[in-house]
Amino acid sequence: TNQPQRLEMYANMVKSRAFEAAIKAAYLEGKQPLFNMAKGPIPGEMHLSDGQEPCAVGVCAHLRVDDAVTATHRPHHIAIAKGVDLKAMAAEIFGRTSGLAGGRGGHMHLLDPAVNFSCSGIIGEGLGPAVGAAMAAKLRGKDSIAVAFLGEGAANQGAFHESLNLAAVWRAPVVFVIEDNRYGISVSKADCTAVARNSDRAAAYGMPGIFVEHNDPDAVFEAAGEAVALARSGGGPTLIEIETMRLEGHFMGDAQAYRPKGEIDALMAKDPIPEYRNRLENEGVDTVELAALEAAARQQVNDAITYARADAEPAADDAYAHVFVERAPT
Amino acid sequence: TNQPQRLEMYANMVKSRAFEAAIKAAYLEGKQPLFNMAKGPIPGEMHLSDGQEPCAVGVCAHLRVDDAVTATHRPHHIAIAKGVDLKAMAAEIFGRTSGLAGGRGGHMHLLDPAVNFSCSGIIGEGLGPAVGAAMAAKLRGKDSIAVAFLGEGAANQGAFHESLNLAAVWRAPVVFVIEDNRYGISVSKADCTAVARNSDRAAAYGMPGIFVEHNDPDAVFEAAGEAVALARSGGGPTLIEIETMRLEGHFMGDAQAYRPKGEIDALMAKDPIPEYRNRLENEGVDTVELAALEAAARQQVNDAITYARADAEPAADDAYAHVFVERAPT
Amino acid sequence: MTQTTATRKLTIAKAMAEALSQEMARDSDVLVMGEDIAKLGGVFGNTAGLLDQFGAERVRDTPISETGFIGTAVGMAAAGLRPVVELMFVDFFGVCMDPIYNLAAKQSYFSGGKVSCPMVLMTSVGGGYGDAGQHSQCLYATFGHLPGLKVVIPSNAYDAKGLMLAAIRDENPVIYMYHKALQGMGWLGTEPGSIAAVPKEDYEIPIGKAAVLQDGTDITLVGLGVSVHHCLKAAKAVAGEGVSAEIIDLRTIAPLDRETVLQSVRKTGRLVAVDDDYLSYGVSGEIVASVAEAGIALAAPPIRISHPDIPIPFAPSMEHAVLPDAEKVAAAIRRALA
Amino acid sequence: MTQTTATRKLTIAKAMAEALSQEMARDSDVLVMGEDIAKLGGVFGNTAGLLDQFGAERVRDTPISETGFIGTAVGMAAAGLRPVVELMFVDFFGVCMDPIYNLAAKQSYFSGGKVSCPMVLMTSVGGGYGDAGQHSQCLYATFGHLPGLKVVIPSNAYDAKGLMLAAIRDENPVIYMYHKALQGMGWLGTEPGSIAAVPKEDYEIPIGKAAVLQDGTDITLVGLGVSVHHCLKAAKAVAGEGVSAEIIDLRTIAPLDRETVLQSVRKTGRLVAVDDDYLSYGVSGEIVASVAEAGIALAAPPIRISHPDIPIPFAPSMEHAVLPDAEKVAAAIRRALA
Ligand SMILES: Cc1ncc(C[n+]2csc(CCOP(=O)(O)OP(=O)(O)O)c2C)c(N)n1
Ligand SMILES: Cc1ncc(C[n+]2csc(CCOP(=O)(O)OP(=O)(O)O)c2C)c(N)n1
Ligand SMILES: [Mg+2]
Ligand SMILES: [Mg+2]
Repeated sequence: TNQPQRLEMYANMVKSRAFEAAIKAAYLEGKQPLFNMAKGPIPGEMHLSDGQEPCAVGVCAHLRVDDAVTATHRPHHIAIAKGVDLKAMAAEIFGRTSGLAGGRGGHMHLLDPAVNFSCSGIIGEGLGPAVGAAMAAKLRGKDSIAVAFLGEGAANQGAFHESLNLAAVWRAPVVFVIEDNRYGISVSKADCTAVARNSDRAAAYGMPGIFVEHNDPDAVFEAAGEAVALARSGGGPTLIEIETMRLEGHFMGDAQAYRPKGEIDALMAKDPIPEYRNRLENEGVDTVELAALEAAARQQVNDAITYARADAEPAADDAYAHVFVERAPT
Repeated sequence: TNQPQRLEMYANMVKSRAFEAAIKAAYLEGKQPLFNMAKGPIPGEMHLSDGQEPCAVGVCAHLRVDDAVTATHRPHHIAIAKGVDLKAMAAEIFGRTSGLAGGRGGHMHLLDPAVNFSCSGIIGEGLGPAVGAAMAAKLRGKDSIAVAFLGEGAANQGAFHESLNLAAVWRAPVVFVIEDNRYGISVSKADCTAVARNSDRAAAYGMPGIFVEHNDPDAVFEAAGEAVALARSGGGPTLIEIETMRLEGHFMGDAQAYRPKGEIDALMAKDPIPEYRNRLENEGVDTVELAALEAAARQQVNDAITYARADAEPAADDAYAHVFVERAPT
Repeated sequence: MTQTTATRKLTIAKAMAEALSQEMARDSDVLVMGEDIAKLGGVFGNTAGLLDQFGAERVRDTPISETGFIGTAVGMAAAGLRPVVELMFVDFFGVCMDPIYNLAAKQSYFSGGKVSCPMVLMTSVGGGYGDAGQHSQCLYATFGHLPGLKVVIPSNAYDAKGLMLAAIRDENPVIYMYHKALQGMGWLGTEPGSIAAVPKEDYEIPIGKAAVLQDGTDITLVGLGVSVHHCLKAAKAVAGEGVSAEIIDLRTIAPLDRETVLQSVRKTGRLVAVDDDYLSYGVSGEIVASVAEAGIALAAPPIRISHPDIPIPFAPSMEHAVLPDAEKVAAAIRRALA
Repeated sequence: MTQTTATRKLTIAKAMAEALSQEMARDSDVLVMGEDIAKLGGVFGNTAGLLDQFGAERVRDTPISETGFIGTAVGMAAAGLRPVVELMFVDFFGVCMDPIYNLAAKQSYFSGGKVSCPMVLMTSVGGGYGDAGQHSQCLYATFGHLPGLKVVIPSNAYDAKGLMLAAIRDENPVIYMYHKALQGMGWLGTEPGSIAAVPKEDYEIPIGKAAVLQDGTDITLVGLGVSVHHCLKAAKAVAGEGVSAEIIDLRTIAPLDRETVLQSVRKTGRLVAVDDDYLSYGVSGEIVASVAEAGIALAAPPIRISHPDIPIPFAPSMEHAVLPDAEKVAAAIRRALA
């Protein structure tokens, strides 16, 4: 890594965490004292990414605008690292007219073709589309690639097997990145996965498998670098698994009784953002510069949230628009 | 193996091959000169098992009546090795009233609870049910097990991944047996599978994987013996892949233009049944005894076919029966 | 239910959990499997307490492998167990429909009635709380259309317990759809009408029989699940206008109790059918078609109210506009009587 | 089609393959993927010759991984390619419905119209040749019920080519259902009426528009795919009895062309709707419901003919008894006119 890249990774982590904090606060509005998912400025499920930022920034630091990324129901950190328009993204999460989909999709359905980002709410659903985006590039002789993010729980879904086998058989320029945050809702990885490391499953598809033990942007950056270079050079797919952490509940409102006592506090103590900040400081990065990066990131988040809140709610009839695409979009 | 078992394996291979020959002849009736699947005493698709007999007899030689077997769209050899009633099976294939399902299912749907055998026409559909049968035995403290047969093409279906992972996590007493006949209809294993040996995929589930290189009842018997013993003793699942051969087309009427010239002749020269007969002879088994076994097997087949042909066709209204089970079957 | 019975007011979630608990205690062949149904007690509360009561052998959290564990449940059922499996949201049917509709649903037919499939698939349905297009669908007709499945949808806690007990004891696969808006989980909001007095003891609600919730003479309102409550409220609203509405709760959509609907419409001569699944090839259409083919003379064209043929929108300003509700039903009643 | 056009009689299989070949030659973004569609040319002949003409990059045999390759096709479509994928039998939808109905169908909605999904899913439907309960289903309504999908079903080779060209050029996912009994593969038998004169040149049949195949005054017969031919034969049979039947070929069931049906029934006052999918929550019911809610006064109750709500039986003595055919349609016509 070069220093500017690492500072950008740090800034994106800070921006992502600040975004989640702002969403969390807005989400809870109107849901007090009785938590009712239907109430408040942001209804429905809300899956926050606190703790998983290193996975997003370490991988996306290698990606170009024309590289495609598919993410999951927990997409904010990845969308931010991929450069999705923050205002349009916030407006979509608030269900407003200038949201990415005009408020039709919400937080699990953020599609931004301008930066080739998409996500969805069905486990494993993004894997095939990533293979497709990769094959489209390959068939057109471009050197762009695709990355599919998934959780460790998704590695037990049939789509995982079918997509990795197909990617390997067709040597698709795609990278599969598993964010292992140890849980699928309440079910621990150990209770539902026959192997300790999903990266070992790469052997079932004759592709390289890389396990990243530390929830560390530099470690992720290094692993992703190999995989992205391999894909870009026509070497086919790679499977990466990153041991990361989920600092929040599965979704907002999750009491997390299933987690061992003290687990969250222990994880909080290893929060990757302050850890990375310390590393940068120790390496001599000017704290003033870091503070400026942080301030800028927070400012962007505040602007986006303010923009979203001020944006208009869709009219009832907007629900009937865009069920089909009428012309080829340009 | 002891000698009686090997002679039984041989007899079952001969019986299976004779059964397929009789079905083939009957199937072609009324389909000449113009081949029309809808015509003749046996309409619909017909998938014959010629060449794959060693897989069936080598595995089933280890099984008891209370062990469950799930098979595929190519089920006859396995059904015979598991001891499915030959008359009721033939009658079902002919669509007659005393068929296993009274003619409702046909050749891809042979269910015989008396010997815990079932099969179905959807790729990978039998894997979950085998895990379920195994878990039912385990939960009831029985030492019966289950075996799921599948083709090498089915090893790329999501159900394969989900079922093997679940079986491993729950340590289900089940054995997965892949009959690698090199083709899924017209698509060769190499063209659609990212690994040369599906048995290597066992590592993705932390279970033993065994590859059987020879289409040989004794070799299959040995491999299956380990796997069945492991399952029966509470050691969990095993994945076995057997390199076998498809001597017929995918289904009757398949012109097989996709097969390299001479491939079928080369395979015919390695037909496992005469090979096994020679081995038994060379080991000194009395040819008179072998001839007697063969005659008996052929006689059983002839009786079954004669029975099926003489059996009544279902009445139109029989179509409406058994959509639901009314009482607990006893 | 008899007057002597001890009852308490329960939510549908609690009524489902009680039915499961009582039947698991009564029948050791019953077990429950699914994502987050053990340690968590079910995302929607319907398996709360079962793990502590019956242990990890009979109350099993599964991997996120719906095809795998539903196929496994079919195998267990064929072997004589009575698995109750959960598909967390019906929206996920797309990853696991094969073992449901091609295997469980046809096991009896393919075995000439020799192999049964006593399995219950519990699955949550419905929107209204902003969960968007992949977590708010109903898909009643998707399941009702395919032979070999029984499909039940309780509108209240009393039916929820009785239908669950009947479903577990049925020898055939039963799809048990519970509506999130009726579940009684505070965090999903709660339709008060879904909370009902539930007997402690064991009782069954017959599968395949609709219930007439209110007799009336001017118009027949047909609903299921949450739309039953829209009908009840709309009927109240128009009662003041002198309209006497008969209200039918289908309770089961496969097999469909057409006779109860026809009897009512023969009497009232008017029909409004309401559900929150997609409109085309849907439940309300099947009700209207059944009445039409019966040749019943109507005083006004039958009206169907369903979710339009569009994905379920996220923003409340759109979602609430397109979802059926009591106002839309009342407006339809007035139209039919105009 | 203009009189000057050179036409030949083609089967639906050949018409589909010709449309694919012509569009692949015209548009390099079009590619075809599926099981056995390359080397074998498709189990049902609809991709014959494409591999030789366009090579292995654009004509791809896939593993038996429907979820994987259909999801892949959606990603290709989002990236601007125009994949045509084959699901060999519609009966297999249960292993891969998620990327079809939750992803392809909703990509436009979830992106506010910014991301299109120009993908065609070709899939064979129908029975009648003894392939039993997992290889003979139609499932028209299963696909028609879910928003975001267009669903077309050609009844003859002329429509087959025009609908295929329209489907490939559509920016949205189109489910293209071809009926095995109409495919013109000798080994499946052949309905002669499905073989039609097909222009060599390029033309489209508009998606969403039904066709009136025969004008009539006494009764409206509505069919799609193979049931169109049952209607044509039944109409011939009753013509001798002085009955003038109007025949509508739906051609598309989503979006459904209700207006053409209503116009006809307003004129004839009688309706028989015929399809070979399961009856409940099905296509014939949707047609009957659409007519009923329109409040059209009928001279006789509308009649629907579909496959009963049972799995498709294997034995011909049962299968032929339960499948709709010309005799059953003729009997219904006589009933409606009695
Ligand atoms: C096919 C499917 N099954 C189940 C769910 C419900 N669900 C949503 S998130 C989730 C857990 C996913 O775990 P993981 O893949 O590890 O991602 P994480 O939530 O930990 O980021 C489940 C089971 C779903 N959305 N789709
Ligand atoms: C889910 C599904 N996809 C496709 C098919 C169509 N099909 C039937 S048999 C077959 C090939 C299976 O190959 P393999 O598993 O190797 O078994 P084999 O036919 O060689 O015995 C295919 C693709 C099917 N029946 N089910
Ligand atoms: Mg996780
Ligand atoms: Mg094979």
